[in-house]
Amino acid sequence: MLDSGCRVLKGRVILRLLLIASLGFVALPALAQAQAAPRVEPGVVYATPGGWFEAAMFYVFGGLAIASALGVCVSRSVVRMATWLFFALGAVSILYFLLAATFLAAIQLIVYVGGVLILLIFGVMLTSQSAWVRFTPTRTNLAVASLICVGLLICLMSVLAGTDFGPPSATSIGTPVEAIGRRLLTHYLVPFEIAGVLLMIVMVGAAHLARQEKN
Amino acid sequence: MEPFLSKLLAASLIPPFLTFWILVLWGPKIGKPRAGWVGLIGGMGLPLLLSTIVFVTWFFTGPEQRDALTSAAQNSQVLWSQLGDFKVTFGVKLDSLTVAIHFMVCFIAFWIFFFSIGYMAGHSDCVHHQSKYWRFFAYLALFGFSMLGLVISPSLLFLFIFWELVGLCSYLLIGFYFDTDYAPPAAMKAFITNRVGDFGFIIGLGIVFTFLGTLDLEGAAAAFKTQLAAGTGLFAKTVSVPILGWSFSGMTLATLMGIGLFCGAMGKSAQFPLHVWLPDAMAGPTPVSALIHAATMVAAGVYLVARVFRLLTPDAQMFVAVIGCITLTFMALIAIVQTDIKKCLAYSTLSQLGYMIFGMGVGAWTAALFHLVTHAFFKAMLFLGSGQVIEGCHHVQDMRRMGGLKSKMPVTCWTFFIGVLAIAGTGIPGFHIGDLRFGLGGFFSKDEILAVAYDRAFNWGRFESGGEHAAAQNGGWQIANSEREEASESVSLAAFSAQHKTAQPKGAPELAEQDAHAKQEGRTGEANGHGAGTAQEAGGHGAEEGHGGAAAHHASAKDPVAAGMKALPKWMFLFAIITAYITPFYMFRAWWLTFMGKPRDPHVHEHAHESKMMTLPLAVLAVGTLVASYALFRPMLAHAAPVAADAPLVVAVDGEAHDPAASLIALDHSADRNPHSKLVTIVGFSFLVGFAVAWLVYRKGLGIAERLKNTFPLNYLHTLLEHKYYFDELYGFLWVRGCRGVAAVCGFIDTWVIDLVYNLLSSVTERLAAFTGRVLDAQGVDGFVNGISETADDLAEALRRPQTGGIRKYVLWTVGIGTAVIAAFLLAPYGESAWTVVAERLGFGTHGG
Amino acid sequence: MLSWTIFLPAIGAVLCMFAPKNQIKRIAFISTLATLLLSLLLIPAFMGGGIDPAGTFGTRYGLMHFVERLPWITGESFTIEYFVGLDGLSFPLFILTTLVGFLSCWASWNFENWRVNKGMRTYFILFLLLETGMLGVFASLDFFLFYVFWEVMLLPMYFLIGVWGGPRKEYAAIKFFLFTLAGSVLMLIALVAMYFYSGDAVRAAMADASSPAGAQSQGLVSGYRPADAPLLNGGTFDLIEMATNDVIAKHFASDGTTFLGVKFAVIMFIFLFIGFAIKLPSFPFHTWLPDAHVEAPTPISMILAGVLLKMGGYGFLRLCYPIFPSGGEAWAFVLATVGVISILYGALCAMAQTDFKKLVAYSSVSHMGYVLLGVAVMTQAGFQGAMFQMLAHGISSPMCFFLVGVIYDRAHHRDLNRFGGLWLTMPRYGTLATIGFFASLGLPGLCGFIGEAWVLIGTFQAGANPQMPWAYTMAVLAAAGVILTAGYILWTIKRVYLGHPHEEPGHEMPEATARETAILVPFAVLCILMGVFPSQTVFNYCNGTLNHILAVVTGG
Amino acid sequence: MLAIGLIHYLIIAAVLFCAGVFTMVTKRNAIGILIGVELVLNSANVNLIAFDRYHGKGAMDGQIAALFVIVLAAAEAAIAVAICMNFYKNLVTVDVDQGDALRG
Repeated sequence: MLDSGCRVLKGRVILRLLLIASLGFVALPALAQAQAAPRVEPGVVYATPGGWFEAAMFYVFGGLAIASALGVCVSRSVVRMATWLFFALGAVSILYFLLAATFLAAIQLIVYVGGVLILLIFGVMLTSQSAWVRFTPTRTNLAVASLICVGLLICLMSVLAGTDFGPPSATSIGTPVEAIGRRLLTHYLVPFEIAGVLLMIVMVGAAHLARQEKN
Repeated sequence: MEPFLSKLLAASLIPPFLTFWILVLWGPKIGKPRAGWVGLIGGMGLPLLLSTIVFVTWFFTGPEQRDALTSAAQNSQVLWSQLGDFKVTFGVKLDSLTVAIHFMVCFIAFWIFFFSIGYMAGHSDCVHHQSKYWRFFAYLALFGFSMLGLVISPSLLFLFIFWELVGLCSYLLIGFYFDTDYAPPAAMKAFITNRVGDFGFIIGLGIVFTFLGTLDLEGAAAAFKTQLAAGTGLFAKTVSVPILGWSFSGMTLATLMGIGLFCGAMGKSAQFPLHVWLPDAMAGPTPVSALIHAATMVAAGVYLVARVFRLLTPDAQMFVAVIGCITLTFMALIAIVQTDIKKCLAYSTLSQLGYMIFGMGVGAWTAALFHLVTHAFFKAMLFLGSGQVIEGCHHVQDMRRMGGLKSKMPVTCWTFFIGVLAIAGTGIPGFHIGDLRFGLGGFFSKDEILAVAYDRAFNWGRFESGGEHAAAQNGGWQIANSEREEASESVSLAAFSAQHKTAQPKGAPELAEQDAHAKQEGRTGEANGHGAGTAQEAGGHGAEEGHGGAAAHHASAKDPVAAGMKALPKWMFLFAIITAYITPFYMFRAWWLTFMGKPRDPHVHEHAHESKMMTLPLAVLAVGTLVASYALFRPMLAHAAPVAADAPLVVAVDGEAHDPAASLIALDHSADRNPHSKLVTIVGFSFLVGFAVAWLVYRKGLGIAERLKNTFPLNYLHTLLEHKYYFDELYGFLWVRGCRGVAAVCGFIDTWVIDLVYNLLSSVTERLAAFTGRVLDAQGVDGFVNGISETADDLAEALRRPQTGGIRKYVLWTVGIGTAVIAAFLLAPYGESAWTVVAERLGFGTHGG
Repeated sequence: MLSWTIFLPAIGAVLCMFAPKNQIKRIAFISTLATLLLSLLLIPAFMGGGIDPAGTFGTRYGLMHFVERLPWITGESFTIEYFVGLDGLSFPLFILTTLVGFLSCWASWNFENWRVNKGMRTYFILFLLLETGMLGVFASLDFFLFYVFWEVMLLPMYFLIGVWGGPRKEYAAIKFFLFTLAGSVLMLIALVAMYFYSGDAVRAAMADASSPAGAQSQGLVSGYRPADAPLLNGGTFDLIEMATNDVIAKHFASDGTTFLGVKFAVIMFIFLFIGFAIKLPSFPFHTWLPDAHVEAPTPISMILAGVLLKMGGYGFLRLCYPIFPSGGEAWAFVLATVGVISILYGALCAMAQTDFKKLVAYSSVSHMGYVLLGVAVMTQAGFQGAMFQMLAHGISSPMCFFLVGVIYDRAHHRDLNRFGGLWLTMPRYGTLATIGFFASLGLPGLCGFIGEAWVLIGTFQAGANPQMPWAYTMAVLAAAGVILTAGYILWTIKRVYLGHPHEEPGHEMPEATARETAILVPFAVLCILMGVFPSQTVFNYCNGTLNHILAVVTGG
Repeated sequence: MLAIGLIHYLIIAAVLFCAGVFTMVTKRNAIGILIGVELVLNSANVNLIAFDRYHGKGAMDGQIAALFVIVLAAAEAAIAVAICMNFYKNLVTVDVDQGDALRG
């Protein structure tokens, strides 16, 4: 009784947090752009690398991304994981903003946060006896997994540390959506088409797979 | 004669001990009323008898003979055990202090035992058909044994042992109602908080034993003196201990030792940071609160400080004073808002204990002990009175529901009032007929402590100016003074005084003379002697009269400034004064709310009654409060003062210096600085003020107080006080939760980290064994052909095994192998160049690697 | 007489093998009782401090009593003797073993009601063999014999836990076995190495031309050796010889003597140390203990805590320090650190437990940490404190385990949070429990205090030694353990014995039976006696020997 | 520290990647594994876009690749959820450890 009450309460808190976070995801990018990328000429937005605001935003949202990713790792219940994933994806979208990829950031928010995540939640709701059901992995499993993942991380970091990427190329990139569109429909036309076909197949396939069999 | 007294004191331990075992083993058979009487007679009656004999004999023994007896008792100790190659002996410390405290404990305990019989008579003490009646008296007897043992202990080790035993009794008695929800945690809190103090005590003990080479009090003091003179051992090096933002760098080990020992006292006497357990300890039966948590055990901390006084450096003393000062003020403030009658008394006890500790800290050795005795009398009486009230009101403890009990309990009412008067320090200030002054116990004892504090705070200049004067004469002082500033210097302040003494023996004859003057005046009680202003003259005078030699030597050892005794910060004196006004207020409030006014809860009032068995002890203790403490104990304690005066390093400031042999610094009695006359104006009438304010506020019940409580600045203060400055919450969070958190982490580590490592090791070994057994051995044994097929089989098996069907395992393997490849790349000797190739292909350079 | 005492339980075991089923318990009971009584007869010889007045038996090593020595396995190149004897170090532990053995045998009386109540015959046979093994370990003075007894003790223990244990008994038994075996392997290496190195030393001394006559007496026959004893013709397993023979001692301590490229004394010391530290158990090697204790049946837990743990401490004092004093000096800091960690870590782990038995098991880790600390600082007070702590713990911890066992028999669980108010329902038991737990807490007047206080003071004293400036810190940290100990024990008492009775249907808690009381009372009495009269009960017997050992260690 | 460069983003991507892998490996819930996959894909995207930003040739290849990744991820998610539901239908659980019918 008490336990379920707690859950309800927690659910409310999570809901509230989600709302606030969504607002933040909408509001902050605008701010980020306003500060970090002053409009130099109409239509093209230039980022100013090295601004303090960029650094602050990076650390805040980079940190949020990492923290949320770790949250995904340590959460037991799948609903919690999805919530953490939401934060991680949102934070990553802010990073896209900082990388001057505004279009992708928007796509990230719309497709991922708006679409995939909802899909996942649907999956949870449709497949589980209880949304809070937990399957605990074994101790050994956890230990080996953390060993390998930490090892991988160390490897990646040492690669990063050991590589000199050279000076950034001087091109300052904005996000001309128009240019992306143009390029998609010219240089990347074939992949674009294939992706379209794929999506269609996916729709059909998913519907087929999820269909209730009548017997 | 010689062994007689010490044997009597030692013998006083036996009856309570036997009584304890008799009650434990045959308690249920002895039955309800009889067990109480057994406890009374065996537990305290016989010791009181013995103690009375000792006390009376001692009272009529001359000072020289007393000293002889002391050393005789010191020399007739028996071997108890060995500690390394050091022999731990047990015996009796026989001096005025022991005799006085021993008698006081016996006397008060006897009447409280007596009271307990009445108190427990009406008690429903049968739980699960098991009477706890006998258990109560068994614990009381054990407590009697431990407390008397504590008092007569000649060595720090035994002090510690009995110290813990009284702690145990306190634990058992607080938890007497152990079938309730509130008593067990309170008992546990008391014990553990005391253990925190004991932690310091043990460290102190360790330092004493390591550096002074003995645990015996006398031996330790002697060794302390020697080391001080030589500047070795404890004084050879300084340690740096940052605590609470104060950096105690430059503190000698001796100071640390003193603080360590004092930590024990902080626990037992519930001084400031460790005070939290005492209010909770009120969960025990009321006689227990009276005996243990007001009169005797909590005073043991003060007794300990008195005993180790000779081992305290001036810095340690100042620490003691600060702690005492904080306790006495802040606990008194809490007492104002308490509504539980016992809690109110508990906070008052805390505050009064703070007074004693403060007194010890400022050097008012005799006065602090005197206050201990007077306080024991009146506080025991107050607690017994509250016990009477609680028992009479059927365990209602809330003063807001009482009121008007005077008509139902007249004896209790008036004895309680005597207690209130005594604790408030009621007397006729500034008035005396000959040597006779008029007042109740607290009047004298508090006055003495405050007088010394005043002297330390305001009149200290007389030594410092004297010092300057001397410095002008021979420069030795200046060296001492200037080098004293250098905290990092590795030789202690005290050692300076010693060096100074040897290097410049003529340094301070004038001070000696001044001392002598002041003392003389203190003795005769004249207020018009020579002051510090005439020090130069007096000094010259002294030198002319050839007081050099021994007197000078002695005085320089007693030179307070050179020894590092600083003037008391004035705020500390101020705090003590403020408390002197607060105390009458809250005590009068408690009395008035309980006994006077209109009954606020008719139900409680109707059933209230008074019990004969319980009124007798009240009356006896009231008489004790009125007369006995001053007449009997004051001279006794004054005689004990040389114990402190002998302190090698610290100058024991003392109020009156009754004994001419005691080489204490007496107060400055010059006309314009006489602390007593100053105090008459400062606090002389504080009790009247306090009473009056309390009467004004509470004369019509709780209405005014309620309104005051809700007005602006007071409401915040009230909340703060009501939550006791949030100490319980803080400690609960910091220590209890913190400790359990760390414990949980440790438990986690144990099963998840350490065990995991071992389990992994074993499973690796197992796999290895499986490998060697299955692959290597089979090949070796079964020969080549078989081997091939086996190998093929094994290979198939090996290939089959990874295909577990488990998706997560696949991911794990993939990532693991990927990681291994990257790691191999990075770690391999040619990895760097290979990586360089890859990186260059990708258009990046590498550095470092 | 000593051999009789050692092998009496084994004789009982043989009798059990052929006795009718209903007599088994009785035979076991009588043989352990007889062993106890026989061992008590040994006491008078030790009255008066055990200092050898005549100096016949190795003046530097205290007086050996009841020495029996016979050639056992002797060949051309080696000599293994049956060499037993008791001195002030082993004697109190010997008595402790017989006492705990007897009482835990009595505690097995309700065997029929156990979870696993089959195979009573095997159980008691193993039990008695175990006791013989333990007695042999304490009595043997020949390293090889010591090792044999050590292993003899190990196997019965494995089966006693693994067969009659709780739900995870197999895991616990194997863990116990592997841990101890790992220690034994290191000890075996040390055993062999010490044999050959001592042989080297003796041969070198014999070959030394400068003292042809002296070599014989110096190198081959030390002062206490009887004339007809077999000559050393190579090396020795004789523990006393190794500790007191100057030639061997010099060779062992020399910087030039190395093993695997490390200084011999240093590496041998650490080999032996790990072997004994596992048994003690000290911090990183302690994890077998909680599991073994939790799974083992109550009497076996009592033996485990009361006697087996002491073998670690005994090993330090008998083997590590006298034979490799320089190793002790080299490792002092590490050992003291490990000891302090054990104290604090054990106490904290105990605080985190909800299983009553596990809590007591971790408290053992904490308490034995004091032993390690006391030994590591190498002061008289430290050695005495360590010895006393071993004995005190040998009394208080079996008592605590039995106390847990008593309520486990009634409630069939050990969850601390599901008890409460037992002092009301079981007042007699509650009183005894209070004594036991307060003894464990280290309350003055009970046995736990003396050991802790002596060790702490000894540690402080060591701080004055310029080589051990860290000792003050250690002492302060160890003293902090006192608070933690009070914390977890009082918390336990509060949860189990105080408060409201927490009754669960079907598990009423009747008062302790007469048998249970009779087992608890000797423990309680000893707790009090040892606390009040530490000299008369312990120090008078062992101080002489301990001081001798310390003299050997510090080269006095 | 203040100047944010390529390496910073790469570090975040690395951490995200490892977290995703960890999630995939340790979660027994099928949806949990899916969530891990999403994390991994995202980390790849971060890499792509970061490289594009700092070392791109102005042709936005990185961004477009990321775009495709997102599209594919959405498709993958849809299919995977459908598979999950099928899995659930057959085994009445989403514990992937139960689905080891393909064990060799």
